Amino acid sequence: MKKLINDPFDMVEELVDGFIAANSRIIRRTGRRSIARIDAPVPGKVGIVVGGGSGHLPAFAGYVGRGMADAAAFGNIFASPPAKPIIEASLAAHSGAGLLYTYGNYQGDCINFDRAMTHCRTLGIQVEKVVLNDDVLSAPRHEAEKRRGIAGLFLVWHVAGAKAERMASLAEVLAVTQKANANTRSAGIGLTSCTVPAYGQPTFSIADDEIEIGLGIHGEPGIRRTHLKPANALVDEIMDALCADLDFAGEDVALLVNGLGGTPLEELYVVYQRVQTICKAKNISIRFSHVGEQVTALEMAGASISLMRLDSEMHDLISRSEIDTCLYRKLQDTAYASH
Amino acid sequence: MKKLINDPFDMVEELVDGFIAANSRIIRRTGRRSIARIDAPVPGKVGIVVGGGSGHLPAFAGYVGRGMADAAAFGNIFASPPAKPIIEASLAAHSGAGLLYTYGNYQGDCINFDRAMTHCRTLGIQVEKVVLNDDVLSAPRHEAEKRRGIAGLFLVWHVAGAKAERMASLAEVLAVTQKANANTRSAGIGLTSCTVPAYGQPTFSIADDEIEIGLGIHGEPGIRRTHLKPANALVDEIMDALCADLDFAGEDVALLVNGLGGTPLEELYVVYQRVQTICKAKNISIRFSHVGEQVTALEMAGASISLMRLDSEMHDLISRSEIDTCLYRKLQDTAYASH
Amino acid sequence: MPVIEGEQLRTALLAGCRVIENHKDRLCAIDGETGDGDHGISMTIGARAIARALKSLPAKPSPGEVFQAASDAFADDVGATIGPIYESAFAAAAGVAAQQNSLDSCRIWVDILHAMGDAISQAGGAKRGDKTLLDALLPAADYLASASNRQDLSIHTALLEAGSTALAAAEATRDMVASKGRASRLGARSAGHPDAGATSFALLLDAMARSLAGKATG
Amino acid sequence: MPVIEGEQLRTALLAGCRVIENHKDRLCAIDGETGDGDHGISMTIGARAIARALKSLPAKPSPGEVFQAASDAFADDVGATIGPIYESAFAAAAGVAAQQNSLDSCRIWVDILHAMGDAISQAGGAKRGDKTLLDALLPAADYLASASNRQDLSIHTALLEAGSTALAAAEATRDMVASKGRASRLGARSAGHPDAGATSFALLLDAMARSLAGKATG
Ligand SMILES: Nc1ncnc2c1ncn2[C@@H]1O[C@H](COP(=O)(O)OP(=O)(O)O)[C@@H](O)[C@H]1O
Ligand SMILES: Nc1ncnc2c1ncn2[C@@H]1O[C@H](COP(=O)(O)OP(=O)(O)O)[C@@H](O)[C@H]1O
Ligand SMILES: [Mg+2]
Ligand SMILES: [Mg+2]
Ligand SMILES: [Mg+2]
Ligand SMILES: [Mg+2]
Repeated sequence: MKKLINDPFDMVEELVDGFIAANSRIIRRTGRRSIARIDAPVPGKVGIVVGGGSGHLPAFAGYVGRGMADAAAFGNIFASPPAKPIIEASLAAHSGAGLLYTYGNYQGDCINFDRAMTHCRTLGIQVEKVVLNDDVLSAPRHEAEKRRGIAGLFLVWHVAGAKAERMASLAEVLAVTQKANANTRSAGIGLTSCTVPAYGQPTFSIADDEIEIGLGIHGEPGIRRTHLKPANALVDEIMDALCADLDFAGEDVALLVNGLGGTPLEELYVVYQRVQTICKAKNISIRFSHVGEQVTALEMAGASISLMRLDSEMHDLISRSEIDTCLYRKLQDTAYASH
Repeated sequence: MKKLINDPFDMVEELVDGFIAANSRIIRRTGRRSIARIDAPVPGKVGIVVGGGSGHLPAFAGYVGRGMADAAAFGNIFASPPAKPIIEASLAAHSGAGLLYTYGNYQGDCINFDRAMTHCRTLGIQVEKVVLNDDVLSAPRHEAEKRRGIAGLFLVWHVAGAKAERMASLAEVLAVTQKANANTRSAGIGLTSCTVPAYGQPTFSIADDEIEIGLGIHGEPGIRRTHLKPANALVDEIMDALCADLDFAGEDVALLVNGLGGTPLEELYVVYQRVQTICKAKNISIRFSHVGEQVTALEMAGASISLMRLDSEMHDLISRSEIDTCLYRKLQDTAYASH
Repeated sequence: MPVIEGEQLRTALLAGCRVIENHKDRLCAIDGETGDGDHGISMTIGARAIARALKSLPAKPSPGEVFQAASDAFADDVGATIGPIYESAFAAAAGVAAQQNSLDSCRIWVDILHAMGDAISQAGGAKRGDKTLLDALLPAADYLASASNRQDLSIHTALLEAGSTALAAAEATRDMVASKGRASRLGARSAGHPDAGATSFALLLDAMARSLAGKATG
Repeated sequence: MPVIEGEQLRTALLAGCRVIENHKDRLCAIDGETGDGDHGISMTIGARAIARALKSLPAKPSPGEVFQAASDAFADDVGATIGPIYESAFAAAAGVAAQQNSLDSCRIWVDILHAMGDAISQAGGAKRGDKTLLDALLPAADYLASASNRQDLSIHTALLEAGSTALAAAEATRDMVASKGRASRLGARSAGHPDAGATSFALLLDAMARSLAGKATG
């Protein structure tokens, strides 16, 4: 294992320290493993609280800031945070307008967020949740509630964040976030494994000419192994899987080509080139797109594609939002024109 | 070699297509391998033209947009672009206020940008250049003109871009860019090599417990090999090298912790945590900092640290600038407070 | 043999924590086959947190205090699935032990393990056969229940047997198909490897029993 | 043996381009020892561009047209250092060949190689001994200059010998310390490996000579 770290068991502590120091324009520390927007709670605004294991940056803490999340909890590498930092984040984000928890569908996250929610409700704080389950390859359609959340959160949180930023009520933010999640589909492929620092060995081993289809974001194996193919063939497979699950043909969509960490941006643009060709052929209008590393699995090589079907409300929210978070910034679609 | 590509010899073509399609809000194509801001030439503004080999994204094309560069040329992987796309970029960026070429000090880039400059001058276009040479480990101080440019460009271009955006004259933009370059120092370490796709093998081989100190951004070997050490010890060495070359103690600085591609952000924050501790001890005030992948070498694992000493002009330029480029966005320092 | 009071329980749990940490890599490797390869790490973080908490307890703690300290340690430092699972399980153990000065009968250990099992099921929704740590814990409880009528067995010997039973049961999870947690996503692909959480629970119980019986742990 | 007119030159250059592409990986490996490992790629991109350009030239091109097409191909597609170097070198060769219908004497090839060498020095500032392709090209020119007075040698044989000379000279760059380009940053660490550009130039010249002499290339 070759990593720029000190004692692996100190890594999360040190990275949280570094993260907070580097992003002090936007966030403040609210506990040993939790942060909030520097101006949280924002009066009258629904507080969006996120979190999950470490090792996925920019997700999840990187999205704390104006236009996305109000507070976040850090877990250990690939491990949900305990309830405690989630509660700290919640109290910091709580303005009185209620809280929305939104996180990926992993057992650990579900248990810990639920414990935090129970605790906050006993304090009289209104809390709702949207558990994200965009990964179409992780369970069949009739068991969609078992699907895990992968990079689709990046798209869903655009919508949730923008709605909350417009001072919508908790019920409204909840509804649009549920709608966004219900319209989002993702699938990924992994080329290499990754190494959890405190273990020091790759999580799984994989031959030089093999790839994993349908893997998650924790270095866990995918649903099947196949031979490495040209990028275009792999993209075709992924797009087929997405479109088979939800018919995107003829629709407006927001799109993410996400890198898992070890795959260079150059390759992600090769992927995007194919994705947009397919979208044109299927008459899918890309109204928003992003290509980059957003939801990673340490240094794992691979990529995922996420599509979110947009109705006019979601389109308006995503195109007119302005985002200024620790690790992601977006200007309004009109920023160039108006300049 | 495991990469998300098709024929390796088509890779640059395809990634340029993908890049242009994905960033059409901000840029337009000006040739097979060149792009410009969608609103270029901006009347009265000095045009900043950048470029270099592919494989370094976000650098260089990713910085085309408001607040940084006006146009860019793409080379093959790790190979300077020929003069032709540089000329295309130049003509697109040329508003009449003159052009500034700024790029890293590599022989290929110097030759090709000089050929483009000669050509543009024969057309009556004013062109100046600032060749960046921030890598302190690539040559001794008395041969600073031989040093190559690495990630320091990210800091220097903040200053250059902001000055040009304020409609300064070519002489003024040139002067402040030279000043920024003269006050910038970088050094890097590599943990792994990287694979140029059309070759298919790692550029160099390195043992599991070895690292390269002082390597560049093309997978070339560094100036010496040493054993892997804890991150803190490596950061101490790098900071010592930077401060021995330019005395940053007691100064205001802008700072970049740059990832080479294969190193997760989590590790970069571990690095930053140490860097900021050292800065505090040395009474160095970090007025601007960024932690992330900016100037990469495909999937190489490793990092570099860049420091730019700030005078009041540079500080004003970097803190008040607003940047909206393809792959990097920055709001004014005051954006949060004013919200 | 000394009776099993808080002090002995503390020593035994510390021994268990050392064994967990010594098996970190093996537990990660097992988890890596079907999960995300971090179980040895989560358990080591938990073990270290327990060790810190137990060392700062006053002298002669009650058994309930020892279990509660372990619960709090898991609650604060671990996260993941296993963090709240053990938080609840140790809290349930603390509840059973609360009124006791010593834990010297099979019966009380059966109650403790059943309370832990119930708490685990409540926390994570798993039942026996789902390929979780319940599949090491419940067989150990079964053994102790059957042993509780036998006069010939000391509690120390019975716990040693319970530890061996848990180890064998953990090994036997190899043939099960996971239906909870990450591994469940692999479906049939999850068979063929023992369950990581069952393995670590068995190591913990076995090490505690060895410590209580004055045997070396490893 | 046919005289060396534009058509033969085109065929020879195409043969050279094939050899370059066949040696892509070796050239990358050599460049990887001291540079960035891409020389085989840049040369392959150049070779393919030349091949495309030469194939679209009209029948019976002049030698000057052949060289100029090669120059333009390198100019547009290659970049890096080697792109403008060969752009200039082939343009200089085109200049010398411009007035010629055939290239049948050692003298004209000496002039071509010298013009190429001068253009390379002008483009990149390198001189003999700097561990560049000049260290393969200039020894070949020397050999042809010495051969130009010998009546016993056909131009075909002389060019074959020049190719062998270039290959040996490229191999001999192994002991040199680079003072231009990326490799120069390694200082003394650059010794011990032949120069990539010298190697590719020698392969090109040798393959052209073989083609002109009607021998197999590989
Ligand atoms: N729902 C559950 N109830 C009880 N135990 C569970 C449950 N889900 C998983 N486990 C146990 O947790 C172990 C995995 O723990 P760990 O790897 O630390 O957590 P994670 O799956 O969050 O990475 C499994 O081997 C299993 O024994
Ligand atoms: N200044 C120079 N003049 C002439 N030839 C040079 C010069 N610098 C480098 N070369 C040649 O170019 C070769 C490297 O080419 P290549 O790897 O394609 O370019 P780059 O160094 O830009 O990656 C070297 O082996 C050397 O022969
Ligand atoms: Mg985990
Ligand atoms: Mg190169
Ligand atoms: Mg696990
Ligand atoms: Mg090279």
